[in-house]
Amino acid sequence: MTADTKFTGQTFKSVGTRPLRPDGIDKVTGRARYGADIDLPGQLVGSILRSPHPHAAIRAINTSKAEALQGVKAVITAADLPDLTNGNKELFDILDNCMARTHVYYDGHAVAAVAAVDAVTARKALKLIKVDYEILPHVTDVDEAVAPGAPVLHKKCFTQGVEPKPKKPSNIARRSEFGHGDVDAGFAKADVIIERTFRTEQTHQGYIEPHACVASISPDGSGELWVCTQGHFVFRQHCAELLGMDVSKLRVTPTEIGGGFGGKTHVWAEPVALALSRKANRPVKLVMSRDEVFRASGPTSATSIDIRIGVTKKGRITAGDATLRYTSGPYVGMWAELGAMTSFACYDMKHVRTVGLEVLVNRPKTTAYRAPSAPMAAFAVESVIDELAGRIGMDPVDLRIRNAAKKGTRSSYGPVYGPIGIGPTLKAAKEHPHMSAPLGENQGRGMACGFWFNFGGQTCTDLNIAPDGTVSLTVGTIDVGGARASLALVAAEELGIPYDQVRTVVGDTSTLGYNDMTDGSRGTFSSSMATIMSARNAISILKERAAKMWDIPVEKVIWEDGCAKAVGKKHGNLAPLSLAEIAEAAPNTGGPIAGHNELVADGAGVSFATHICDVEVDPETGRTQVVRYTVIQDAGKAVHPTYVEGQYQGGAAQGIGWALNEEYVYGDDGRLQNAGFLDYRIPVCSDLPMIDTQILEIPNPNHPYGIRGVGETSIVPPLAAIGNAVSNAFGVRMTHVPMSAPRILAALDEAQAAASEDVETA
Amino acid sequence: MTNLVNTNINGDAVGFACEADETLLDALRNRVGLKGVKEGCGTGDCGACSVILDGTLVCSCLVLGMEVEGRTVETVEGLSNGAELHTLQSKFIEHAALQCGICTPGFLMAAKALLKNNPDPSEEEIRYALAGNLCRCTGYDKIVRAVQATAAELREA
Amino acid sequence: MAQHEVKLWSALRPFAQGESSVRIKARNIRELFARLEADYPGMVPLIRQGIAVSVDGTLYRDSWDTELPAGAEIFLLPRIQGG
Amino acid sequence: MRYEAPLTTPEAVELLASAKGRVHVLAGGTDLIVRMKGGFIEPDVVVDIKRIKDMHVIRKSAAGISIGAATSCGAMGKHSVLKKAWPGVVEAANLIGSDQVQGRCTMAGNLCNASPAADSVPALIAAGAQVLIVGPRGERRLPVEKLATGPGKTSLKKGELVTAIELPPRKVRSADAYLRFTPRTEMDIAVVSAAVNLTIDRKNVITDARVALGAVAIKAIRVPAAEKALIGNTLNEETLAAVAKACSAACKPIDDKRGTVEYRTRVAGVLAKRAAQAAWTRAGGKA
Repeated sequence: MTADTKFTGQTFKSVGTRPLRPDGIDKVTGRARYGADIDLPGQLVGSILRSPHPHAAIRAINTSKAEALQGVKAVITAADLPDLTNGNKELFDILDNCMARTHVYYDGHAVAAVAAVDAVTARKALKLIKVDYEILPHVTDVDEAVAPGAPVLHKKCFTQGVEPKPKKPSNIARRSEFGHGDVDAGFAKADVIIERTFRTEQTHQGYIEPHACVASISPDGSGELWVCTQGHFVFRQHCAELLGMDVSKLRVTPTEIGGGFGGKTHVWAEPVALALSRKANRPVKLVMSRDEVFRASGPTSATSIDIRIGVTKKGRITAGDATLRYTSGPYVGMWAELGAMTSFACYDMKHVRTVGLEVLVNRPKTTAYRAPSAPMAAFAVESVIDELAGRIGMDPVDLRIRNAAKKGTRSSYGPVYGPIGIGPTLKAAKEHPHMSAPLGENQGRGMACGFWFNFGGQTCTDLNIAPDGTVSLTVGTIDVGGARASLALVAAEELGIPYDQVRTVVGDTSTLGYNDMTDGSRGTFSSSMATIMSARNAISILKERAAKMWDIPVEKVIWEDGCAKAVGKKHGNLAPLSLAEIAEAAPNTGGPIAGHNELVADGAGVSFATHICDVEVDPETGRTQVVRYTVIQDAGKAVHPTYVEGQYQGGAAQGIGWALNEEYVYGDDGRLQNAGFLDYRIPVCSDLPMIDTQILEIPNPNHPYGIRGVGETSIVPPLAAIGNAVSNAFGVRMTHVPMSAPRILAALDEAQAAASEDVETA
Repeated sequence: MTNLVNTNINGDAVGFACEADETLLDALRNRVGLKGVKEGCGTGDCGACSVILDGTLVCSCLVLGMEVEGRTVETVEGLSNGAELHTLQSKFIEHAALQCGICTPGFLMAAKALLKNNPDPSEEEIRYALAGNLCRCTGYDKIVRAVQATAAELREA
Repeated sequence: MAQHEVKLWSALRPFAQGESSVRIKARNIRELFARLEADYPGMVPLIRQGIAVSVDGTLYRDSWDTELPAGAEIFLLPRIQGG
Repeated sequence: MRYEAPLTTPEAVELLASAKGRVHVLAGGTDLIVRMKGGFIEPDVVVDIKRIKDMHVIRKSAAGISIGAATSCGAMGKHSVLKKAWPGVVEAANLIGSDQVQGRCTMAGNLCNASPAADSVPALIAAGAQVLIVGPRGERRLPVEKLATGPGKTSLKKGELVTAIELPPRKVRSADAYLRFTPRTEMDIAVVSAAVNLTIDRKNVITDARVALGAVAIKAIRVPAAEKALIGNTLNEETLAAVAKACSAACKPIDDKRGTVEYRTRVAGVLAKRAAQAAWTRAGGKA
């Protein structure tokens, strides 16, 4: 069905308030059930054997000793997960990543798994499995992987998107290009051109809850899966296809999710747990260790980006050109492509070209991480924009305002923009008190902009009126940040009843139709749209029932303030019927009352943010501390402003960690050296200041309430904002993220050396 | 070898069977059924498994189950007084100091230990006291505010 | 039925003799895809994988019903992944 | 695996001496249990010394201050006498891990793990501390720098355990300080660290000094050249520069995931300089 989802400009009673979340009490009392908290009768413990080698051919696997160990109920290898993907390359890559077939492609790649009566037995059994590897040369670094002579991961990988088709295989799996105009002509008009290469290291989403699931397959071919996931319908689809099951026979129940940020959009251990359960004919619980999470679940890309931007003395950008190399692990992704699409999206560019190269390396399969690929591209672009501002003597905010994309601008990735919000965030930044606050010694201030697409997708909700008139709302998008509260607010708004009369639950895959994942900032955007439509459908039934109760034509009934009201001269004196009264009469007026909606939520609208940050650098050690941070972002309409702030703050904190300390460190042996929270350093509480937020509300014209997604954009600007702050403090340009102390110290040295050279030559 | 451990958990006498090399975290979750104690890393780096052992805040993943023989253990499950939430619990909900909630039990125990020793902590003291607890959702801002609000309310009570 | 200039992102261009746009008569996304598949069979696998359609700057998934107003700017893009 | 929790030191020694297979002492457990869970060690016997009452005692006497081996670093931070006498040792001990880890970890464990980056070790070396070792043949004492012989290796013999750490009596107008560099503010392992312990006379001249560095060699090291640069001088720019130079020159670090040779070498000097300044100020030094 096509619903009218245009923004109506209505005023709100519930939406925009800040009630308590329904999942709060369970989460503060320890009752909330996460992936590892589910237990089934007769459950076994599953465990996965992982490759210690970054690249090897599997000659043979001998599992006989493990199978013979007392307490072992199943041992599986790739042979137990046969290839049913039927030429679907994307699905085959998922399968091969879950359980290596002919080759292992990274340290941590799964090669076999066991199910045993307890963890100790499972661990023993893993040690008894003998894998005969033929070790192959490996490459983990993005630039080394594209250099001539690099070990090639796949002999059949010829760069897609290049005409004519290359004759030699390479690690560049795909090339994509975006842009318009004539960049050479654009650069010819520039007074100043800056060209630089930037690098960013690989980071992990770093959710605190490791992947965990309980799988149970019956001999009749039906199955159940309890799992922490961002998309239980997608998990059902992938697992059923990989195991050759009928999709409807696999019921997936999402548990509470202990963070995902993109990392739980992909199946890792779930198909393995199901295959173990099928073979053992018992439920199997599989929980990854933290080490496994880092080694074998998807991090973001490491990147290397060449960038060139030209500007006139008066501050007009004349051209931009970027080549972006993003690692995607051993399997092709669209990560460089997303980087290429987002890099110049904030600006009005007459001449722009971006080229994305997907680079295969012996690292775990890259997965989405909050506004995937955008932060690295923004680091490169926003750093150069800032530097250009300095070179032409213009305020960096003014330079951005001068060149900001607006309605009618052709975006760097292709289409012409409708109404967009970068201008207002920049204006708010310029006027923000943070911008003019004094700085202390060794401190610097930086700012940067960020862009993310946001999207919608397939969504459905069920809204059921209980016999007492309270409302149960069932949604199919996972609640990662407070969506249950936000969606209850939306249902309460539409029905005209108090928030606490609505209870939202996330349904399992058997209770609702298919829903896309909670990704792309779509959870609240799309499920609120479906909730509004469900509520409207329920209201039309409620009006019919009230008409029946009054015995008047339904046209004479309106819905207002949570009640059916009769209108017109003849019936206007009838006392309104409350939701509870109509619900109570339901058995006599036609049975249960509900509203449903299924839709493809479109028109999410692009999202922009501007961040301001102050850092303090210890010039002798390079240690950098963020001392003040402000996030300004458009929310369309903030349904629950406190939870919107939470998204802004959380994304900024992740970006700060990425900017300063987080990185995958590989040894020369191709093994990950810091697969734990001690040496993969996500920010701790004492590392951060309070993170101030300013929510702008520029209604999204394509949503009835004007809502936009808010989850992802906040991670995009921090890398560049911090780089610019360091630069402004010391006059050095940081080109390598994370800007760890040794890198900052090295940059300070270089700047000093350059300065003394200047003095000597002067 | 399986051993029997007698201890006091959240005010109740509890006995549980335990392997010699089993951690308190695993024993609490798998033997006693206290699943509010969370495992985020198993190496003492994230604090999700924080409990209070004889009045001292510890990571239960860094304690052997057998060490708690005759001792007292407090977990998140023992924080509220029946239906009445501890002030920290209600302030965490009010201030949106939790999103996904996986780190919340550990933060609550760490904050409880902090406020017992220091009823009027500065922002910096709160930040350092909670540095052993990782949160990836909130950026800590609202957690710090919830602890500040709790401290203020408990001082007035 | 309106004729649209449908702009292609780089991955589609090789299947349209390297052109950056093609002219297609279509009322909605269903007709658009049907014509593209008929005229440029090389695009079929990409269309089946999922394509995003930008209509006057607003991104749509491949819902067949979505109307393509006369004079609208139609831009085909890869379907975005998010985190 | 067997878990034993003796109530006396002789019982502990007996258990350690008689145990077959791989035997480990469990003090705080903040390293031991991590290594067990990671599969790096598989003990046959673990001897928990925390039930031995003496092992928790901090005692001041004419001979100095003795700290029982099972005393948690957190407990040290609450001991006002210890803090006043040895602020550098206490700040080093208190930098190990989070509050959760502080409630368990011990300096004895930190010493016996023999990690080159152990926080408390440089401070103890600078302090001139020794360990009290009890074994089947009775007691012996050893300067702390002689306990570790290399990464993960100690000079302890079968059946021996560290029962206490002994700090010498505090002289007047003397103080110590410890500083480390970590990328985060907390929850980190030292990339490089420095400890300085010094004594000054009425004229602000340094009469005695000990300087130690961590994470710059296979074990924590003393830097005699830096001590020489301090002794006989007041703390001015020149002295500090000489200390920094001597410390950087003494470094023999490695490149690893936590830091580079170049960075460690340079920052060792910076930290030593700052630690000297802090110790000087604490000792009552005036420019």
